[in-house]
Amino acid sequence: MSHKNYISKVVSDAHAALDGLEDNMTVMFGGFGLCGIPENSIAAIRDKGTKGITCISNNAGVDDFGLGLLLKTRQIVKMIASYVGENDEFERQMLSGELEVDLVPQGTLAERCRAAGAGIPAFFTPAGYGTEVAKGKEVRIFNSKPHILEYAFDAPFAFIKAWKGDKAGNLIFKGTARNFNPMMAMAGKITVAEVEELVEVGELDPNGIHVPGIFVQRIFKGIGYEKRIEQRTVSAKAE
Amino acid sequence: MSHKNYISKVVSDAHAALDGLEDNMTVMFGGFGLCGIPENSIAAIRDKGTKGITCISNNAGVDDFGLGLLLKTRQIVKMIASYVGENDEFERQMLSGELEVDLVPQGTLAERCRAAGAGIPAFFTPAGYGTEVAKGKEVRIFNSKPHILEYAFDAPFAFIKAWKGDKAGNLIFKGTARNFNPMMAMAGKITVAEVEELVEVGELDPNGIHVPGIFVQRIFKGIGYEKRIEQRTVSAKAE
Amino acid sequence: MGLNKNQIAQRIAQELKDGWYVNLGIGIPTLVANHIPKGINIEFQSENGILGMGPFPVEGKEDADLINAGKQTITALPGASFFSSATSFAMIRGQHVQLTVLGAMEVSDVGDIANWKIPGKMVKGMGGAMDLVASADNIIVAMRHTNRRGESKLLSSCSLPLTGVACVKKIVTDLAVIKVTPNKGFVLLERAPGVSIEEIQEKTAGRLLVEGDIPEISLD
Amino acid sequence: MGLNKNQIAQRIAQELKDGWYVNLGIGIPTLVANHIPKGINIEFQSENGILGMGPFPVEGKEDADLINAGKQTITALPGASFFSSATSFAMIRGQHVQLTVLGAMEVSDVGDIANWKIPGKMVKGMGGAMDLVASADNIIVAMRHTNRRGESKLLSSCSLPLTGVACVKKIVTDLAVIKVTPNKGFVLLERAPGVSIEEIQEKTAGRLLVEGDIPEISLD
Repeated sequence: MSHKNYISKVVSDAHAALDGLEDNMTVMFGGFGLCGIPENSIAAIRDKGTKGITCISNNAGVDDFGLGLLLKTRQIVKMIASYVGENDEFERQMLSGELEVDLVPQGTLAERCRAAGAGIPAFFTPAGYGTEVAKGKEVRIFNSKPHILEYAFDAPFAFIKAWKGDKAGNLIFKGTARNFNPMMAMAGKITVAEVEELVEVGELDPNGIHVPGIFVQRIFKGIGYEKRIEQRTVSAKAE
Repeated sequence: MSHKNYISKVVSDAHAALDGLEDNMTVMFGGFGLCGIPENSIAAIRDKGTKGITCISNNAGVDDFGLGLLLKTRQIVKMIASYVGENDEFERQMLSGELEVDLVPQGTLAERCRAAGAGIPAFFTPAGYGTEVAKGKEVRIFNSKPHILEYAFDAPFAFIKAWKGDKAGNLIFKGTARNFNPMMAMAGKITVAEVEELVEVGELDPNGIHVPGIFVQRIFKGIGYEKRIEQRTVSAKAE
Repeated sequence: MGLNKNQIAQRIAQELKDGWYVNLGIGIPTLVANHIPKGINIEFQSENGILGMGPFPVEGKEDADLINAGKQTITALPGASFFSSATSFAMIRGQHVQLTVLGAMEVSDVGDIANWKIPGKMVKGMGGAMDLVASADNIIVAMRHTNRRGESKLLSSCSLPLTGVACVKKIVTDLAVIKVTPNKGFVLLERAPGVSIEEIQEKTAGRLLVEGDIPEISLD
Repeated sequence: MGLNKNQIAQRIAQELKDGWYVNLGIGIPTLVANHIPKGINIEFQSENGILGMGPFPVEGKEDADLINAGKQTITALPGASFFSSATSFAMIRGQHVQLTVLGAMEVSDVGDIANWKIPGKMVKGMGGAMDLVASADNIIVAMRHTNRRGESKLLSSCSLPLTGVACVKKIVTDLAVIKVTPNKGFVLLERAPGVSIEEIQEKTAGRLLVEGDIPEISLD
């Protein structure tokens, strides 16, 4: 056969994966806290020095890791997130007005990403009704319960991280490192997936794919994963 | 420990799984064509004789299999589906006015089921704009493209079929037999899953679950699967 | 006197019903998992994407890819499943989770809750709290009856920015178990051992209905 | 003379670009998969829930759990994935599928399409067609230029109930390759070998712009 039966998404490394990323773009980052974040891509964006980023991510990292790295270098001008604690530099920039912050309920954030990827421009949700989140938003009653209209997010770039991926961009996650990664994969116009293990096409069970390759435009094998733990909690050891 | 770490959903058989199913209910059935349909549940509903069913299913089966069995016995009074060909009895009942039919675009059908399960009462979609499907529906422009407002489906019962399931109701599908089953699992107030293999809790990889047990209220091991093929198509054998 | 944190959690655990999926917030709510009554089977959901959450791992078994919504390392029990945040909040918004237990800074006598923002202080965000309170059929608040300045946290209306409206169904504090009703406001159900009805009345700023005998909380 | 079904499919296959995900409808569109040009890598999506759809299985290898949207038994190629109908239509509605090829009963010169319902005849349903045409950036219609009664299927406006409005971008018939433009209507791009411009004009009821040289379709 003169053609492959799949579409290869492999790029050489994180730097190559940034091709087309320009200043003042909206960029999504997968992860929850420091779990499942695209460590390699974040480092590469820091090195590239891309400025004016509007960042859509559930959290903002910590001072010296995750998106905290891009906050320190002032590459992020606006943060769209559900929870931004645990980051002093973030707090400083927000209070000083250097950083714009838009807080979105976590489920709404997840659904707005999915909606973007699924061609649903807007949907109604009960979350946030009666709170400041609902300010200026359309309210409608369904089943005697008020809901607000929320819109899909647009993002020219999404950076996500998976456990395993094949060359066609099919992805599998491990544990709770899945979190926002699948929906952001769907939402990104260009979705860059970094993976711990990059395997040949055909090695992954087609029944077990979490994100089909159609949602991934670029994939590379990440290196040097730190996978830092934010809250190390343990039980007493059994005797 | 005095309690199990999971919630058991096991019922003895298809008949027991119908507890609470009454006449004139709205009932969802998973499957696409005859692929991935809940064969045991359909047979049990036929035997129980439940009448006045409003049926939400992508298709209506064939004359002597799938939902065709419930059409033959006149147990279905209304069919909400995207495609209802290949069924003479269906055609006869529809043309004679015995059977009410509501045709819904396939993607809209899938999304309305998911929305029901996800607590999204309504969403906008471009599908059907400018066609008779849009009649009486709210139209709104997003990104210069007209969309129509579609509502979530309600269903007191959903009957679905999976390949493997564990006693906590976690499900895994095989191939394209997944189709509508996951969203209908989410949408059903009582979701009954029948499976080819019922395994112990702990046997399924928690990373590989397609439908978490929380969406399943009852599970049983089905028997005597026929798994009929609608269009047997083959390639010339390689020599 | 009054209940300590563990006792509040223990009392809330008495509300659990067999077969419930439960989401526990950070703080006192987390402790509820330690007090599941005999014969009651519960699965815990954490909104970052796990059902069947187990206890913290033993030392050396921590996995960075396995955390709860408080970013703590956890374990997964047999029968667990992992899923995306969209699916997780589909469970929550779609009311598949039968009970949500969370802390609060203020609750009003119609069930409004404020627990995410203090004007003038650093705002960390609502996380999943707004989705949880807007969706859950059954919300129990675990908190102290008064704040550090001794002021009631059970008000006629919240002074802080709201997390959700008319959603809290029950409150368990160090002093009392209180039902929240849309029409009659707070209804006193039980009092902590040794705590008088007068003390509860005094420390409850919102409407409080006291009707008939008010039994002491039993923790056995 | 004009093209036969396979030649129509072959001409459409020339439109394929490397790296495209493609959804092929029932009938002539299905044949496009047999004519993928050299060096072009394509993955086929079937809306019932597969990416990486392969050819029909060899006899004896049919699997009831592995079918396409036409309910035909198929195979899955290496790199394939299976997913739910909701995810499948998320791909379609979210414009992740680069090309949809489908048949039609009528197309208007502004790109409206009718292909699901004939009043008075049994209505089988639109299946996924309305989602496909409402969403796809790039829709090519494969059909005969005229119906069985010799009437044009390329109209100024559709007489049959619509499947979608202003969505068809290109039409490949037995007689011609035609672009559909919102302002100028049908624009003739190529004609089948031996078919005259006059014949195409005669058999096209909608506005048809013929500008400059119109080359013959090349199938090599």
